Amino acid sequence: MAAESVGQGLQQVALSTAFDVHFPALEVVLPLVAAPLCFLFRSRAFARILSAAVAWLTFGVALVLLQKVLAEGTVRYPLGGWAAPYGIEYRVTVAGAWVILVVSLVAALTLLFDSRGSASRLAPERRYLYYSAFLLCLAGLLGMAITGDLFNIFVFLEISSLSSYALIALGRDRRALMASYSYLIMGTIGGGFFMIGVGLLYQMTGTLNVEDMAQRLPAVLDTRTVLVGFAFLLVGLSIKLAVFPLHQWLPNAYTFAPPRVSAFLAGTATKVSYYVMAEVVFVLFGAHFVFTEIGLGAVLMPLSVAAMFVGSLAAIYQADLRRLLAYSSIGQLGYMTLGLSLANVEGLTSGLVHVFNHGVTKSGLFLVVACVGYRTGRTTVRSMAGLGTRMPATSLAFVIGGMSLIGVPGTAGFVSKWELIRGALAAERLWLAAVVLVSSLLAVVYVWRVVEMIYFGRPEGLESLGRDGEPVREAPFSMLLPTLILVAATVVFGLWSDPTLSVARSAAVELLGGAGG
Amino acid sequence: MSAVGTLLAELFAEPGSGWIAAGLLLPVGAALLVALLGWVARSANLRDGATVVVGVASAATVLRLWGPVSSGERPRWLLWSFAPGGHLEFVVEPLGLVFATVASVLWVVTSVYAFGYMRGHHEEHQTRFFCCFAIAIGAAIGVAFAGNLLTLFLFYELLTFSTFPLVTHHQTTAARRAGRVYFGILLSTSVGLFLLAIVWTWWLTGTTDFRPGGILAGTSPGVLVALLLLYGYGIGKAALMPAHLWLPAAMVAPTPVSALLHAVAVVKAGVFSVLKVVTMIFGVDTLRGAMDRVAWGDVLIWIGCFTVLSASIVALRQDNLKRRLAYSTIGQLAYIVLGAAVASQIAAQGAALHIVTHAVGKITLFFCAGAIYVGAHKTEISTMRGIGWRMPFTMGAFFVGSLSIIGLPPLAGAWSKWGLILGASQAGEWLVVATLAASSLLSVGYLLPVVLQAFAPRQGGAAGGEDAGVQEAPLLCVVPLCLTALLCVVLFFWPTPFTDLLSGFAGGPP
Amino acid sequence: MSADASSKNGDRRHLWDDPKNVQILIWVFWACCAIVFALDFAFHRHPSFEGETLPIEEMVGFYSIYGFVACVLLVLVAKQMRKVLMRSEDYYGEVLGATAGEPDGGARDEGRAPDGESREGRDGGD
Amino acid sequence: MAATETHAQYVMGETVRLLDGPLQALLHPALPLLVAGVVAALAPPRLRKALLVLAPLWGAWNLLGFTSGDLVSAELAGFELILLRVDKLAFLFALLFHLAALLAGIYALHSDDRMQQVAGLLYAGSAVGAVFAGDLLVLFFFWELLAITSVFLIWARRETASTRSGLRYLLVHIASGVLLLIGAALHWIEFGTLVFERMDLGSAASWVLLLAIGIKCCFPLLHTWLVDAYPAATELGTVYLASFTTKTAVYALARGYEGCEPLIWIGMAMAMFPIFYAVIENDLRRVLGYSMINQIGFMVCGVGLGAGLGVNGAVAHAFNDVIFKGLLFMSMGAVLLRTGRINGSELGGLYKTMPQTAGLCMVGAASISAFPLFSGFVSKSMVMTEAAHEGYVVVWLALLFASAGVFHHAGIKIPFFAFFAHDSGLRPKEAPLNMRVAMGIAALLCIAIGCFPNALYALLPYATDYHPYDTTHVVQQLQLLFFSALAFVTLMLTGIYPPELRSTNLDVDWFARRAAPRTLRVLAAVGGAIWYGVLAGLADVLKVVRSVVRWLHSPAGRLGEPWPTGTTVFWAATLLGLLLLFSYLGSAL
Repeated sequence: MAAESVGQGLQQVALSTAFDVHFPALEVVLPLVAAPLCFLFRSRAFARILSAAVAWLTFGVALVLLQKVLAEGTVRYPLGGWAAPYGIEYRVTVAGAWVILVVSLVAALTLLFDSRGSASRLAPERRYLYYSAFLLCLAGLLGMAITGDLFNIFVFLEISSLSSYALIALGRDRRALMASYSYLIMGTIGGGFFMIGVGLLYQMTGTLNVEDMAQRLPAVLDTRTVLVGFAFLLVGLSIKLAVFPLHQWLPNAYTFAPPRVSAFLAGTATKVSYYVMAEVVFVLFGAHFVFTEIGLGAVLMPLSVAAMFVGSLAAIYQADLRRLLAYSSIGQLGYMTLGLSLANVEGLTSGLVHVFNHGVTKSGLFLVVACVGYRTGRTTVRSMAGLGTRMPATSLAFVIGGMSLIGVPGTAGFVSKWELIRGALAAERLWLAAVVLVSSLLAVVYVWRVVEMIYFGRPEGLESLGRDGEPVREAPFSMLLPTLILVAATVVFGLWSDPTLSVARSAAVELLGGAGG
Repeated sequence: MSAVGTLLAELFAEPGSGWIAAGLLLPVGAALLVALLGWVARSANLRDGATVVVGVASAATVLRLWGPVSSGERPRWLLWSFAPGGHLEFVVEPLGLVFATVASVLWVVTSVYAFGYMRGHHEEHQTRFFCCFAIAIGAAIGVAFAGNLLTLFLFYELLTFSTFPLVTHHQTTAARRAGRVYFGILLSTSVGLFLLAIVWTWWLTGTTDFRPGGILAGTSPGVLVALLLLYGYGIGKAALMPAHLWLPAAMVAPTPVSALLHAVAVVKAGVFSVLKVVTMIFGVDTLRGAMDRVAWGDVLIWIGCFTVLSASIVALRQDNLKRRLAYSTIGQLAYIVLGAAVASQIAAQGAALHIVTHAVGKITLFFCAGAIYVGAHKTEISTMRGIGWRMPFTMGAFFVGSLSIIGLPPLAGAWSKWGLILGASQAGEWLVVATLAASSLLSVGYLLPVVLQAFAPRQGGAAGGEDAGVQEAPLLCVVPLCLTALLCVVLFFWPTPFTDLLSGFAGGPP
Repeated sequence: MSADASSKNGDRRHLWDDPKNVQILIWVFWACCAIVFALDFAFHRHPSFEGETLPIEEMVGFYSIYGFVACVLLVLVAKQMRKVLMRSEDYYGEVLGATAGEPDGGARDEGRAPDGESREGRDGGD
Repeated sequence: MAATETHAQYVMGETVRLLDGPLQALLHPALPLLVAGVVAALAPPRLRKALLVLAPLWGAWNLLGFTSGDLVSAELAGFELILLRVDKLAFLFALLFHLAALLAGIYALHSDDRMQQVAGLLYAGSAVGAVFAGDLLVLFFFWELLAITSVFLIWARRETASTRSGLRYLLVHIASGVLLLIGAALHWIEFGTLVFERMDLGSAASWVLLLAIGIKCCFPLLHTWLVDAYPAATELGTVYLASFTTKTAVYALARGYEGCEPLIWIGMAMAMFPIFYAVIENDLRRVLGYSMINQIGFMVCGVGLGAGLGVNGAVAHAFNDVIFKGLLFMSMGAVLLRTGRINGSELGGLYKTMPQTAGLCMVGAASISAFPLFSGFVSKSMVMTEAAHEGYVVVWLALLFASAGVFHHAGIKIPFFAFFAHDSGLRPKEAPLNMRVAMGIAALLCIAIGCFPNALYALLPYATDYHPYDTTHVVQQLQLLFFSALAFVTLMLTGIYPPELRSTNLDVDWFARRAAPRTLRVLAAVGGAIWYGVLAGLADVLKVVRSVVRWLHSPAGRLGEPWPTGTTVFWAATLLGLLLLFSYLGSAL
C-alpha cells in the first residue's frame, strides 16, 4: 500500500512537470550515466551514495512506469525521436515494467545493504570501480527489459554480462576468477547464440523491432532460417537463464562473487533473461508456433522438471551456504520455466510472479548469508551452528526465507507454487502438480539442514568466535535492515498476494495475447 | 493510517467479524506481549500474567461468538486473497466454534499449569516457550475459523511451524531427532498429500470454500474415495497409522506442550480438519453414497479401525507414561476419524463431541503425567508404585480422566462414545462398532493399571524408601488438573450447550 | 486369631468332639430319612404335571430316589471333572490371601520374576 | 408407560423438580444413597458409620413415597431420557436393594475402611438408579456406575490377586456396558425410541441387549467373572457384591425378556453346571459364587417361563436370594475376618468358638436349600410349579436335580466344612456384634418370609394366589432334601466324597486369562515384527535411494560436480541440435 501511494505521489510529480514521457529512457539512462560518474569522481563514498540514490530513483521510476502501463497500456518511447521501425524504440510492457520493478527494487535494497569490510578484492581506494560496474550491470538489466529492439536487447545483455563478469571476479576467493572466467565463456556463447539468432531473423524480416518483426515473421515462419534463428535465440537465452543442462556456470558464479553481487544477481539476472525468453516465445513467435508447431513444451517441460529435482537435490549436499542457495536457484528457475512451458495464463503468471517472489526471497537469503559471513567470517552451513541465540534476527530471517523457498503457505513462495499448480491443472496435468509438490519437499530437506544447524548445532572450538576473534553477535543494523525488508516482503506478499498476482496476471495475459498468439 | 481505519471499519461492519479478528489476533498479541515482557522487560511474572490475561480475553472473545452462531448466524471475515482461488477468509460455524472454544479455554488452564511446571522444573527459554505457545493457539483458532481449505492449510502449517520450537524445546540431540520426525512427517504429508488433495478438490469444483453439505456432489465415487484417502493421510496431524509416528516422537517436549498440543491443539486441529473436510467439502450424504458404490469405499474405515486397535495394543506395552498416553491419543484420534469416515450425521456429531471430551480427559492425564514428573520425578509406570498415597489429588484426577477416556458415566467421554456408536450403527458399519467396543476394553487395560500401580499398597512399613521425596506437585500444577478433571464430570451432566450447538451441523437434524 | 492364641478354648470338649454324639446324630438322620420316605405311603401326592406328561413322577419314592441318585451322580461326575480341570493353586500366578504386601503392582502374569514386572507385563487383555 | 406420558421436565442442573402431588417432596430414589456415598467420602469415621445405616433407612422412607406410574423425564444431549419410572417390579427391587444395603451397612460397622463404605453406598445407589431407569441410556449410566463403584470393593482387599481380579471384573462389566450401549443404539435406530420395555427376540438390538444383560446375569460361558471376583473381595465387599449386580441384571431380564423361551434353557443350564464346580471347589466363597449362579438359573428360568407365576417366582426368588445368600456370604465373611482363611481344606471345627455364626449360617443354608418354613422354599417352588405347569419336563427334571445339588453344596458343604468336619485347630473369636446383628436380621427375615410368604407375594408384580404349603410340596421337598443329604452322608462315610484340595479348577475364564493374553502377546509380537520389518525394509530402500542420489548429486556426483566449461558447451550444442530437430520435424509436419 505504501509502495502504491509513493508511486502515486511520484506520478503526480511527473504529470505536473510533463516529464514522465521520458521515464522509459530515464530508467536506463540514470544508471548508465551514473556509472562513468563514479569512475570520474574516484570516491568510494560518493560512488556508494550515488549508486544507492540512482537505484532508488530507478525503483521510483519503475513504480511510475508500472502504474502507467497498467493504466494506459504499453508505453512507447522512440529513442532520439526516430519512429519505430527505423529508430530504436523503448517499449514498456506490463511484463517489462514488472521486471524492471523487481530489478530496481533488488538493486536498491542490495545497495542499501552496508557491505562493510573487505568483501571484495578491490583495495578500498579503488572500490568506486565496483559501484561503477554495479550500475552498468543494473543499466544493462533494465535496458533488456525496456527496449523493444532485438539488437538493443543484445547490447544491454552484453553490458550487463560484461559488468557482471567483472563484479564476480571481484570476489575475495581466488576461485572467483575461475568462476568469472567460465561464466564469461558461457555467457559469451549465450550472447553469441542470441546474436546469431537475431542476425538470422533480421535477414529474413529486415527489421529489428520486436513488434515489427512479430508482424513480419508469420509470412516466413516455415523457412529453415527462421527455425534456426529461433533455436539459436532460445539456446542462447537458456544459457543466460541457466536452464538445466546449461546451468553449471551459475553455482560458482554466485558462490564466489562478492556477497552483495550474489544477492543482486541471484535476484535479477536470470529473471530478466526469463522475461526476454517469454517475449521471444510469446510475442515474437507466438505461443501457437512455439508450442503447437515446434512442440517446445516437450523439451522445456522435462528440462524444467529435471532442473527442479537436480537443483534441489544438489543443494542438499552443499557445504557452502551460497552454493546451496545457488543450486536452489536452479531448482526455482525450473519452476519458472515450467510455468512458461505450460503456455497458459496461470503458468506464465506463476513464472512472472515468481520473478518477484523468488527475486525477493533469494536476494534476502543471500543477504542473510552476507550478514553471517560478515560476523563469522565463513559462509559454510557449519558456520550457522548455534546462531539461533547469537544472531536471532538473522536466523529468523533465514528460516522465513527458507520457508518461502519451500513454498510454505503464508510466504511468497507458496503463491507462485500454487499458481503454477493451477497452471498444471489448467493444462490438464494433475501429475505435474504432484511432481511440483514432491519437489518442494526436497527444499524442506536443504532448508531444514540449515535450520537445524542454526538452532541445534553446537559451535566447536574456534567456531564460536567471529572472524575478528570476537564472539559472534547480531549483524549491524545497516546490514540487517535491507535483509529484513526483503524477508518481510516474502511474508507480506505471501499473505497479501493480490497486488503481485494481479500485475503478473495482466502481464501474462498481455504476453499471451501478443502477436501471433 | 487510513488503510488501518478502513480495515477496522470493515471489520466491525459485519456482525461478528470483529470478534473473529479479536479471537485470532489476541493470541498473536499475546505472543508479542510475551516477547516484549520476557526479552525486553525481563519480567517473568509480568510475562506470565500477560499470558493469562490475554488468554482469558481470547477465550471470552471466542465464547462471545456462541450467541450469534447458535442463533444460526455464520459470522464471516473476508480479508484478501493470499493465493488465487484462496481468499483469506474466516467463517464461524458450529464445529469450528467448538474447536476454537476447546483450544482457547484450555489454553488458559494450560498456561497456569505451565507456569507451575516450567518454574517447578527451572526450564530455560520460557519466554520463547510461551511466545510459541501463544502463536500455536492463534494458529489453532485460525484452523478452527478457516472459511476455505487454503486458509485452513495456511494455519495448519503455521501450527506445525510454531510448535516445532516447543517440541524441540530442550535442543538436545534427542529433541533434534524427534523434531525431524515430527516436522518431516507433518510437513511431507501436508505438502505432498494434503495440498495435492486441496488442489484436486479445487480442480474438480473450482472452489475451496467450506459449505454445509459439501461441494463435491456429483463427483465420481472412485475419485471421492481416493480423495478421502488423500485427505486422511494428508492431514498427518490426525495420526492415522502409519503416519502416527510423529506423535510419540513429539513426547520429548515438556509436558505442558504434550498436554495442550498433543491432547488439544495440534492433534485436534488434525481430526478437526478431517471432520470439517468430510462434512463441508465432501458432505456426509455424498460421501456415504460414494462409499456404498465403491468396493473399497470403506478403506479409511479399515485403516481407522486398525489404528484404534493397534495403537491400543501398543499402548498396553508402554512403560513410559507419556508414551502410553501418546499411543492412547492415537487410538482416540482415530475414533474421530472413524466418526468422520462412516459418513453419518450422528457419527459426525459424536466425533465433534469427542473432540471436546477427549481433549478434556486427555489433557487431565497429561497434566497428571507432568505433575508426577514434577512431584515424584518419575516417568516410568513401573516405578510409580504407591505414589498415589502421596499424590492423592493428582492420581485421583488421573483416575477420573481415565474413566472419561474409557467412556464411562458419569464422565464426559460417555456422551461422545454414545454418539459415535449410534452413528456407526446407523450407518451399518459394524466393524466400527466392534472396534469402539474393543477399544473401550483396551483402554481400561492401559489406563487403569497406572492408577492401580499408584495406589498399590505400600511395602510393609517402608518409611522413607523409594517414595521418599514424593509429594504433590506445586499448586499451580495441581489446581489445573483438578479443574479439568472436574470439567470431565461437568460435561457429563451438562453436555447440552455443545450438543445443541452441534446438532445438525453436518447437514440437517439427525 | 489363630488356634494357639485361644488355648483356654482348646481344652474344652465340644459337642461333636465326642464320636458318640456323632453316631447318635447319624442314627437320627437315618430315622428321619426312613420316616420321610414312608410319608409317600401316608399321603397322596398330587402330580406336578397334568395328564400323562411324566407318569414316573407318581411312582412311590420318586423324589427320594431322584434326590439320592442325583447327588451321587453329581459327586461322581465332579470327581471325574477334577482329573481334567484341576490345576495347582497358583496356576494363574495369583493366590488370594497369599500375596498381601508383596512388592508387585498386580502386573505379573504367570509368576514371572518380580524384576520382569511391568516391563512388558500388564497386558490387561485378561 | 411410554415416553409420551411425560408429565414434567427434569432439568439437569436444577434440584429435583418433580411432579405435582406427592412426588414434590421426594428425591430421586437413588439420590439418598448416592448423596450419602459422596458425603461419606468426606466424612469422619463416625459419621460414615451412621450413614451406612441411616442412608438406606432414609432411602427406603423416601422410596415409600412413590407409587406406580410415576415418571420423570429430562432432555439431555438431544435425547429425551426417562430418569425415573416407577412400577411394581422396579419398586420391589428398589426395596430389596435398600434392605440389602441396610444389612450390609450394619455388617460393615466394625470396619473403618473409607473406600469400602463409600463404594458400598454408591454401589447400592447405582443399583436403585438402574431399576428405576426408564430408558436404555439411563440404564447404561447406572449399569456402568454399578461396575465402577463395585470394583472398589474388590480392590479394597489390597492384594495383588484381588487387584488383578478386580481389573478383570471391571473389564467384563465394561464390556457388558458397551454392549448395552450398542444395544441401545440399535434399539434407537430400529424403533426410534430408547424406552426400556419388553422386547421380542428378533431384532438385532434385542440380542445385543440380551448379551449385555447376560454378562451381568452370568449366563453360561459368561459367568466366570463372578466366581473370579467375589472370592477376591473383602469380607464386606462380597456381601455388597452379592446383593446388587446380578439382581439388577435379573430385573433387567424380567423387564425386557419376560416369557422369552430361550431363557428357560439358559436358566436350566445355569442351574445345572455350577453345582458340579461347587462340589470340587475349595474356596468356600467361590462355592457360594457357583451356588449363586445356580440360584440365578432358577430366576432366569422363571423369567423365561413368562408372565404370572414364572416372573413372580423369579422376582420372589431374587428377593429371597439376596437375603439368604447375603446371610451365607456374611457368615463366610465372618470366618474370613476371624481366621484369615476361607478354604475348606484349612477350616473346620469352628462351631466350637463361633457357635452363633454357625447357627446363623445354617439358617441361610436351610433357606437356600429351600427347606419348608425357610424363605427359599416359598419362591423356588413357584418356578418349579410353573415349569411343570407349562409342560417343560426336561427343565423340570433338571431344576429338581439342581435343587438337590444346591442342598448338597450350599446347604451341607458350606456349614459342614467351615464349622464342623475335622477340627482345623483354629479357635477364633465369635464374629463381631454388628456382624451377628446383621446376620441375625437376615436369618429372621429368612424364617419370617418362609413362614409368612404372603407379605412378599403382595409386593410381586403380578397378582398371585399361590400357596406354597400344600402337603404334596412339603413332602416332595423333604424327601428330595433328606435323600440328597443321605447321599452326602453315605459318600462321606464310604470315603468316596472328594476331599477338599487346594487347587484351581479351570473354567472358561482360562480362555480369557491364559489363551487371550498369550494370543495377544503373540499377535503383538508378530505385528511388531512385521512393523519393524517393514520399517527396516523402508530404511533399506531409503538407504539405496540416498546412495543413488548421493552418487548423482553430491558435490562429487555426476550431476553435482562442477562441469568443465566444455561439457556445458557440449550440452548447449546438443540442445541446439535437439531444438533444430524439433523445429524441423514440427515444420515438416
